[in-house]
Amino acid sequence: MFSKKLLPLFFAVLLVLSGCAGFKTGDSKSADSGDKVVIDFWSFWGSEIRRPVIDKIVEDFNKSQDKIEVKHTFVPWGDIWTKELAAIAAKNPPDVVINDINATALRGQKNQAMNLSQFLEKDDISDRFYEELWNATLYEGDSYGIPFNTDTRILFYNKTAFKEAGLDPEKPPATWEELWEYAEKLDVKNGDTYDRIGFYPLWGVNSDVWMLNSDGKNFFDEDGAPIIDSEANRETLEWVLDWHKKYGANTINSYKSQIDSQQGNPFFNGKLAMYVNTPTFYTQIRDYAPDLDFGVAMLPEREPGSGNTSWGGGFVAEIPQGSKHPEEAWEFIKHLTDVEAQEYWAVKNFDNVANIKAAENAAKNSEMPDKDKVVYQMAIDNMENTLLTPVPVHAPDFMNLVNPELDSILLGKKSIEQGLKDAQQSLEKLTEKSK
Amino acid sequence: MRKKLNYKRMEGLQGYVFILPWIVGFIAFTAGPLIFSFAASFTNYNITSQMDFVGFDNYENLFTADNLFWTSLYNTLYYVLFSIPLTTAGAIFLSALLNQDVPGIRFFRTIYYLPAVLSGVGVYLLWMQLLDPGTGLVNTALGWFGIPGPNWLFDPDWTKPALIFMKLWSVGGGMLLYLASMQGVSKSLYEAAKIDGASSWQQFRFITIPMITPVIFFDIVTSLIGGFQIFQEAYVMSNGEGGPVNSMLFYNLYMWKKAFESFDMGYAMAMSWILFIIVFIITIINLKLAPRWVHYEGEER
Amino acid sequence: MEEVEVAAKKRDEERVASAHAYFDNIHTKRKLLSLVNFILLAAGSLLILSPIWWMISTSLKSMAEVMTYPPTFYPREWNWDNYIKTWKAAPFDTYAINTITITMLVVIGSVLVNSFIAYGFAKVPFKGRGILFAIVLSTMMIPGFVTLIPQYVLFSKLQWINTYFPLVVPAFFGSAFFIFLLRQFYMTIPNELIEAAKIEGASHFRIWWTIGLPLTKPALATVAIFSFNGAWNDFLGPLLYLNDESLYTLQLGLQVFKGEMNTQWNYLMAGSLLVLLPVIILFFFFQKYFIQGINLQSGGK
Amino acid sequence: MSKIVLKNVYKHFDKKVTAVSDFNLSVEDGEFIVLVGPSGCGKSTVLRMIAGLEEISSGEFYIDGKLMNDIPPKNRDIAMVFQNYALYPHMTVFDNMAFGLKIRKFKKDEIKKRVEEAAELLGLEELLHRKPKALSGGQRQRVALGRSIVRDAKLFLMDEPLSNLDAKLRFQMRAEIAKLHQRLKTTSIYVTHDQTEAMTMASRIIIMKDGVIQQIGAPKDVYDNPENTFVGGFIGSPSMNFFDGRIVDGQFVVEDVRINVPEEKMEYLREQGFVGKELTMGIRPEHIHLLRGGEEAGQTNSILSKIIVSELTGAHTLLYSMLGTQEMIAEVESRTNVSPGEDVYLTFDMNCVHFFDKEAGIRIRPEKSEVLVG
Repeated sequence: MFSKKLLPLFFAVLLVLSGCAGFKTGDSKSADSGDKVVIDFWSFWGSEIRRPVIDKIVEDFNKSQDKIEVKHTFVPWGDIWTKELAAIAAKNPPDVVINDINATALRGQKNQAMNLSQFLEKDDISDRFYEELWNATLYEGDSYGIPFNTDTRILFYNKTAFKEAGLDPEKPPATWEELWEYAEKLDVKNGDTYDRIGFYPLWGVNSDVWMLNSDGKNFFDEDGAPIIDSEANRETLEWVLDWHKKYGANTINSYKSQIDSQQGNPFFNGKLAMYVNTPTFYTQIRDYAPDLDFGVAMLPEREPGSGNTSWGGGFVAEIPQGSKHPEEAWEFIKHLTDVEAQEYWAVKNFDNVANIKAAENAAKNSEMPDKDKVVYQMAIDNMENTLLTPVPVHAPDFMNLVNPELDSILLGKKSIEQGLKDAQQSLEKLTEKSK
Repeated sequence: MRKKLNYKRMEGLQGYVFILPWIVGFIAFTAGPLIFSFAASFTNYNITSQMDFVGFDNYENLFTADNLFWTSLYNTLYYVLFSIPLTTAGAIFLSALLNQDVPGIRFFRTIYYLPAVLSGVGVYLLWMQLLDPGTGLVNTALGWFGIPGPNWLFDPDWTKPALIFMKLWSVGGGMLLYLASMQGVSKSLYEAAKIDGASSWQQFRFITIPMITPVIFFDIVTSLIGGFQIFQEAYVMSNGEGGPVNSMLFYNLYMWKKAFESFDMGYAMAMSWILFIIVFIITIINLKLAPRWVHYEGEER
Repeated sequence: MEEVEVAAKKRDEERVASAHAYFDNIHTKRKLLSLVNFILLAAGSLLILSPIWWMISTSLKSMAEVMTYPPTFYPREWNWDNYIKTWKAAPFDTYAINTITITMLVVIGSVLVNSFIAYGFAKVPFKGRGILFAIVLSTMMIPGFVTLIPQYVLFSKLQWINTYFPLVVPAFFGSAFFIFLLRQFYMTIPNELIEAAKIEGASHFRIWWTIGLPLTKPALATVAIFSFNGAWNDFLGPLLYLNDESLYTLQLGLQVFKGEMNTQWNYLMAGSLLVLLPVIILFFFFQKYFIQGINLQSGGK
Repeated sequence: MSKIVLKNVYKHFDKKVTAVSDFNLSVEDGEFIVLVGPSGCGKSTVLRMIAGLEEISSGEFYIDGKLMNDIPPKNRDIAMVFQNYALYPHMTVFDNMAFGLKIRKFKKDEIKKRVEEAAELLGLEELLHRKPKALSGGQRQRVALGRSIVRDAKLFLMDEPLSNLDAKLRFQMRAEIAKLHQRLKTTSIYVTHDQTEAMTMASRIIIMKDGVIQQIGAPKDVYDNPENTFVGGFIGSPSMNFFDGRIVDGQFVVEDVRINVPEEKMEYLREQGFVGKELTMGIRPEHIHLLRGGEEAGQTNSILSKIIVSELTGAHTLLYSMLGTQEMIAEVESRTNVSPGEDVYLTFDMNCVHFFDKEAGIRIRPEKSEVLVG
């Protein structure tokens, strides 16, 4: 019964499939169009908003010359780099990949990304970009990826709520102390629950951003020595704990899980008055809460004069080690990071771009509505305050050691002093070991 | 005596022909990568630029200098210890219910199988919503019974129970296996038991359970192996960190971070072989204990 | 004498009455049990379905509504066109065809080959069977991450990158999980059946084909469902091995809704449900195959 | 047709356990051999070696002069009926019976003809389209038989085919199998643990214990002249009485009871030097008689015993009593009314007793003469 029917069916299926594209072995790039060199470009921009923008940039490049044909492939976010790594190991990588800026030096050290200095010697494009971004791509003085886009953290605040609480909507908090005072006034408590929360620092960013903000210093100094156990960091955590006590774990966790899972954000409907996020968060306000009257500001200072330091990240375009067409890939990267493409990207996606000129142009671009321009200008201005925290090549997984300590402190399982001391010690051990 | 090719040996050869596809597949696709990963566990392999022999350094570091290794091992053992008995019992119980003649049984079966089909990141993100301590469905429902729900994914004491709870939700896959094997139990056995005056529970306990032991055994062995490799749910639900306070830093998650975040592939491979040895020993113990309680109808002689 | 007769008659009547009562009792008991089952199953279904309701509800909301806090249980507006938009957001037609192609081949391979191999392990005695079987199990115990890179390199050397071969071909060489599962089912087939067939003149291949396959139908159905599920939901395989978007599968397609900054939850959920639907339908109609158990003890006590 | 020979056959399991040792047997064409013995005696192993399901560890096995050791089962031209019938549950009765023929590539009409013939022979005509689970135990048994018959094999093996049936069916099927054999005259080897089956069906019985043949012979021969105490005790129901004692002054002395031994037996016992030695005397219950009160009572060889239990089995009554401290069963005519507690005189038919070496349990037989007793 089931035997006699199955076998012929099976062979029939095989026969049909043998003509199918998925069963053709050989070089996938064999179908070159004419004399053009086809280069593979992988990005994770597949959404209905970003895809057309990057496709247009690629198309422009393909039309602009007749030697190189870029083939853009969408590879899912996050997993794209696992795939890239496997492809590099198999010596069959794509020619250009978008990757995380903060680990560029690490990939340079590990020989995953190509050293770009040979191209930079011929045409130096380093002055196109924000210095902080450019420096993040360097390992031992050589660049391993060209900055594409970036971000920073700014404070969003609800102007309507400010008015209700008797605050001046054009005067956002400038210091941590003010932030606290404002929040006190903005809080609307209803029995045990809150109808409106003024502010909580760890929604949107983590405590490390506040530690960076407190004194402009990362967990490592210039020489790579850990400096996490600092006075400023202790104060920061104390401040964070104060907030924690103020609202209580239940309220905080409930909101946090919504915000973390990227669903439901209390800022949109006024249940949260102040919120820290990237400038691009504005697009969500624009799309999901168009009526919200809000303002943007730089992160407040710990104390007057300590600086409005903010934290940023971003992405680079890199040539994986083993690419068959690095020259052509370089040409494409140049196009990708040049003013025209960058400005187009910035305007269409409302995204911070790495190219300074393009960023400034975008802020003045006629396509951008006035409301957008305000936020965008703030994003650009804030770049001056923005620091990146590139992964230290000698201790790439240091956060594995720091995070549990910070968690313990916030959960009240460890005192701040103890937690930071332990963190400092494990980091010292780690750097010691990898020397 | 001519002992070259008697029919028993011929039969043995047939046996090899039967498993030939596996042998070929093993040699072609699995053996190479396995041997490679074993060899690389004695090196500082980082996938792209280095692969120098370092002897037992990786293994030594794991046991002597790496607290996270022990943390991750503890977390994994905790998870396995609770999730395996619970999911096994849950699946058996559920299939016993679904093996009855109840109106709409086909729909029920489909419904209970649903979670097993739902897979991937989306489901875990969904669960993050449901486990939201404030507005999440789980705590809301607990609230109806006056039970204050815990902080689940934010409380290091509750993260693992949350994952186990989630696992229980999707016992439908195991249920399928048990259902298939329960169908093979002879009706006459139940009839005989009824005549002997056995209650429903006794029938279940003394007929159903013994008759499906081969599948229980299969389920336990494979879920143990799978349980030790818990990864994706923890990865997604802790944002790839394993927090809070490393409470979701499971063995494979830590290994993943070592392999693909710090590119310490040699180290990760050493970790994988330690896990292999642990799971292998447990499986061998399982196989040795099996004859005491696993009843194969086919071997009754 | 009449007294005796009356007494006897009364006794008879009583006996009949008590028999009635007995059977009535059994009847009501059975009905009651069935009712309890039904209630249990229905209550459980709610538990199972509530996360799925969440998916459905989210899939019908507008993004603005998804983002409101606290979340709403029902969509305020039912945006049915989300489903159409989802399907149009990427070439899902192509993805569906691709996924069906891969899945079909994997299922055929899994069902045929694993059954073949498992028969060898269960019913053909040969030297080294125990050790080889232990190796089969061992292959499940090594976490996939550590063999991921070497395996990719291997397939790359075979020029199989950007083809379906790495996704489909291994299925034709057996998988440890299914071999183990089917072996467990073969073990429950009485050896006498095999021996009888041997004496009748059948070779092992013949026995496998004419006796082994039909008798393990429920298990094969389970394997079919599991392998269907596995191939249909496979994410990592297609992700790694397919470079051409025209070859992508549904699971890869769904990823377009997940960005680095925000996720289009409504489309993601709508897409997930659409992808889930065929599996559910298939399961619903397929379940009769593993419900059709075969009573293996037909000869016995 | 077929003659089978087993020569010095051994079976070892795992090189430690010896299941069968030094098995020698020669079967003539058309014989019905029954292998009998308690469970674990190796009888099934012998059968399975003949079938080719177990390997012969050492020794030789021939069918019609052809060495079969290395021939796979399918080429031995044998048919076998299993204890659990081993019917294929997914096939109809017809398909079950036709299976072997299909494999041997018989023509369709030939298969049909043979199956229908066998079905008629076994009364299965109406059931050909049913599946095994819709059959009763006896019907399944018949199908299993039919499956073997259609093959028309040289050798017919049956492994406890009746043990899963109830008493009445077993009795009926026993007769049927015997009848079948008379018709088909196929050489058959039949394994059972039931001595009654063995006695009633066999042309020759082989009694086995612990992997060793105890005795081979025609049922009557084995019954009348058991080679040892094991065979004596195993064959026959109720089983043979055994009394330990010694020969003193031409009498067999059991504790305080003395019984005269006939001179012809005394002769060889004396010759072989058993006088004064520990011996075991075996006597079948039917050879113990009840003496009528009065006339014969008190004569020599009569034993006064108190009846403990009296069991009516139909034509006979079993009387349980003690000889000294050793249990004794007598089978007497059922019309004799003896109640428990009653004291009666019993007498032994001493011409029918056997003497066994107490240590070895082997029957002491006249050295030269082959005079049979009874």
